[in-house]
Amino acid sequence: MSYQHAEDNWFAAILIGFIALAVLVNIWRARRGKELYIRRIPGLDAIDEAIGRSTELGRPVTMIPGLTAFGVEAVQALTIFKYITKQIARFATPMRLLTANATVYAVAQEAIADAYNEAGRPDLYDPDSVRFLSSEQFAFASGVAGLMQRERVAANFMFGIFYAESLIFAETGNIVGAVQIAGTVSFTQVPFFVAACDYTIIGDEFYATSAYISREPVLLGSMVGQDLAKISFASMIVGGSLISTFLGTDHPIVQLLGKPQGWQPFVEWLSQVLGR
Amino acid sequence: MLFDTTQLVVALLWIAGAFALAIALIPLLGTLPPRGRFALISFVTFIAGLFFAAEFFLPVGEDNKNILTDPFQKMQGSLQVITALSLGLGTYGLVRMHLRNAIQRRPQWGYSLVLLVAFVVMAFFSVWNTMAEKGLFGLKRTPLLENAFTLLFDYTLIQLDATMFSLIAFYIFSAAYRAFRIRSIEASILMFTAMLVMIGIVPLGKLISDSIGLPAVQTAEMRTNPFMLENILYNLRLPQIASWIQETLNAPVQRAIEFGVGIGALAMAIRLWLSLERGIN
Amino acid sequence: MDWLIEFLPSSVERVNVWIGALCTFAIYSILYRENPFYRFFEHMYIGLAAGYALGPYLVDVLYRYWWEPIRTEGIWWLVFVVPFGMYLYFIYSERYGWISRIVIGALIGAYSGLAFQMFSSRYLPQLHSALTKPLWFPPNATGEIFLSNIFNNWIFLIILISVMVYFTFSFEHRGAVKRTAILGRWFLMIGLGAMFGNTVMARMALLIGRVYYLLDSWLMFRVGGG
Amino acid sequence: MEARSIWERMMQIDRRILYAILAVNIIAALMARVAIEPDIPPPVKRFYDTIEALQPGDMVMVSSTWSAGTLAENQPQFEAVLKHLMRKRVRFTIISFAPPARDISHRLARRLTEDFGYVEGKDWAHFGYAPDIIIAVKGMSEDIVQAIRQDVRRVPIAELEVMKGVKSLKDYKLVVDVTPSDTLTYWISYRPPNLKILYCPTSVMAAEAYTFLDSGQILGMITGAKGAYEYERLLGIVGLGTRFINAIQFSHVLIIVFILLGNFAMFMQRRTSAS
Repeated sequence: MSYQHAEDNWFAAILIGFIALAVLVNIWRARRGKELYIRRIPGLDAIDEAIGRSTELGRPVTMIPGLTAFGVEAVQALTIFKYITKQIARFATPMRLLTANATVYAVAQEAIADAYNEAGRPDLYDPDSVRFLSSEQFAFASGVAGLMQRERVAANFMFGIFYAESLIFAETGNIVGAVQIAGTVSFTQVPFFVAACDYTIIGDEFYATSAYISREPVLLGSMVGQDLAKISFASMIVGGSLISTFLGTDHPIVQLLGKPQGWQPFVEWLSQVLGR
Repeated sequence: MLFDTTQLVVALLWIAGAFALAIALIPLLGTLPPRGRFALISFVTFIAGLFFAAEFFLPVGEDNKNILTDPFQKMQGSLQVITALSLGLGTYGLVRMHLRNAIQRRPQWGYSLVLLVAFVVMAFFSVWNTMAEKGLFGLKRTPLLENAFTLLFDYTLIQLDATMFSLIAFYIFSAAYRAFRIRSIEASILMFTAMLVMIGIVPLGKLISDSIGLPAVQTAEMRTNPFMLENILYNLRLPQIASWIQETLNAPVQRAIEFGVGIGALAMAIRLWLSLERGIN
Repeated sequence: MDWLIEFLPSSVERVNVWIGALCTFAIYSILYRENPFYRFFEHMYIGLAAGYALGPYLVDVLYRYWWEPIRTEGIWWLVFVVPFGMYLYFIYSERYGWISRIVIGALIGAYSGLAFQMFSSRYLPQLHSALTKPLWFPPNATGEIFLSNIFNNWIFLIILISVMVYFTFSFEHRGAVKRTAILGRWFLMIGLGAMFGNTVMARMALLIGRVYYLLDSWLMFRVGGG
Repeated sequence: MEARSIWERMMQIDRRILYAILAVNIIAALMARVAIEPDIPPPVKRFYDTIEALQPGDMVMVSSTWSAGTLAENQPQFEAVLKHLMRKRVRFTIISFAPPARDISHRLARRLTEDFGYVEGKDWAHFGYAPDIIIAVKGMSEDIVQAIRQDVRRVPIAELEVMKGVKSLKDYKLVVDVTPSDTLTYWISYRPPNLKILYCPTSVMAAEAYTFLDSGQILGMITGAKGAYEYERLLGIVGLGTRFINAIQFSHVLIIVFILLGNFAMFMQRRTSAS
């Protein structure tokens, strides 16, 4: 039940090759200027709604990338924060972006300044609105909680990678009556976000949100390629289940689809079928 | 013995030479234009990935090995050494920051001092302890080491660690009361499932089901005839419901998540391997 | 009276236990409010943890995977690993900062290369398992298969596919697909609910372990159960 | 007006009072001397049956990577599993992938083996700390003497009596992974194809593992301290799981009650403020 090498079942190599090709070809297409389609996920409507409500109240908005270290997720979280900042800049709603990582802090400052520029309101950018609180988990959490309570924030956006400290953010947000939207790929924290936030963007949706906003070709192409992979997985599952039902669960085609050592029986079966 | 000493000297010379080469290359690397830098980084990234990928994909012989299988251990070991160096980098950053706090007498510099003292003392005993284990440099375990290490490790670090982890229980409880709201269909499904699972997986679930008189065992007859009243009642027991939720409803959800995460991770690996990822390199 | 004599920190071991209890209370004091006592122990904790890591991670790893193979197996090319690995430390340099990215690149590349075996071993058996769930009594049934198994197989397939549909993004969700996706999100909530319940249990158990330490080791009460 | 202030005050209750309620609940439940029989879930039963089917002298690898942070979840599992293995007179070796985990598991195993007359080196051994799990598992699948070299007491592996007739992981019947972190992925990915896996995760990771139980990538699972209690009942022993179980289940009841209470208070508050 494990693969030491691709030779254990060449199907593994074929499948990986297919996924790699699907991703790379679509990235290439996107880079060539092809407009790839990504659906608008409901989470974005939730974000817009939360922005709307906070502008009515006129109180500040907080954005928290959690303990996310600088990497793919941090870049994508910042893309979303930039989008939110551009929207609220039109109504001059104040914002606070609170980080626990020095690199993310530096990049975030740049991104938020850009956002105000692009919204045509560079005058609104206040360097103090992006803050580095602490790199220690609970010190950061209590810093965020204190700020949220003092400023009675109207909306709280949490995007990135989160651990147990997310509970403290979500609870404080609830106490001050903020609209809360979370988005994370950390599945262990998702249940608590769903219970405590108004809307939660889950797993791959997080990448899709950022791809939808940024139109970044690499991300878009990759999302489309991954979709092809998912569709092929789903069709193998449906097709394989039917073969299992009608021809038995040890049919060579079924063995080929993922079973280690499943290649040999399939080849033998295939040559038999073709030979006949 | 003599042979061993010569071998040691040779090894040290090799290492000194490697360091010299690494330092000599720095000014040379400094002359690279930005484009060349990116190309170099991408090249190294690609080659490092290629080795591990090829070990997996190349055909194997009778002994289930290919030409890269034996060097794999050493390559993976080198990877581990570099990872350890990068962990050292984190420590270096931490110490640097607090040293600066302490020297410049920034606010709360006293705590930085506490941190530094704790770091130095623990590092001393930890390195001594590890070396004594390996018998390096003739170091031995002495009563001082034993006692100090027990105090610092077993009764301080471990206690603090366990307590830090356990704080979350309080936060969950307070959030349960004040933040976990049944505000939408999805939150209702989630909370309802969670409550069923929380009661069904502990012995209380069995106690409740027993006390309202649901059948305690599933007989062979009930198994073959699922629509029997007894079987339906048996399946309504809290432990059975919790089990069914976890094994039949939860397992496919987790598998769908696994597939999504797995495909995503593979796509990300390919992007990183070929240096296509934006904003990272 | 006997209990009190035993309880007091009169031996080395009891002193240690008392220190352990002190650490526990110091950290818990944050639950009351932020205070210098907590901050002191928090910083001590970070310092100790960082100091401890030096021994095992640097000495163990460097000794075992670098020094030993060079010395005993004579694998000379390994000597280059540490000097070039040290390029990482350029990360704080303005001028040569980019050089550290060569090493980071090597790490990223290696982990990407390792992803292929991981993908095959972890996900393909799961794929295979997902499609060997017959939707009716199959022709080669080995062992007993009950109607309830078939029923559960149907549920498994429906949930798996609908959650997977929910996580597709490259086409418009409308009509039946949209309804499937909404159903998928609801099923997802069931899985998340199971995670919720289990996570709560884990967090509570850790707290219970701590309270158990205080009662059992420090106060020396015999704790019940069974 | 009066009613409204009650709901509002209920919502504004000081968090420290909540913390105290939880602490008191746990202390009381730990002191309570009631025992409720558990219902044995199928993964625990399969775990038990798999070990029960072993023959005396079979080899089992115990991968123990937990330490203080998750002691309350993993120690009960570790103890119950070791006791079961020794009751079956099975040979076993332990390996850790985190440094503190080595110290804890070695000390604990030493204490437990004494009661069963197990001799270190002859009936069991501890392979110490292996910094890299991929190297260790892949290496041990080929040749344990090469991959590990010395046990935790610095005795060469080749000289250990317990390793007689054992060359690699292929000669093992089982691996039991007691862990608070993602070590399972590596065991699944790099073990020899026929080595079976039993899993002892902390409860946090239990829900995710059901997909592996379904696919047969792991054969059985003990969920945290609660699972250890069920296992202890199967073995007929009293261990840490038995001591913890009341506190676990009553904390569940408390949480459920407070979730409902919080929602009810908010609902009433909204209703009264609306009217």
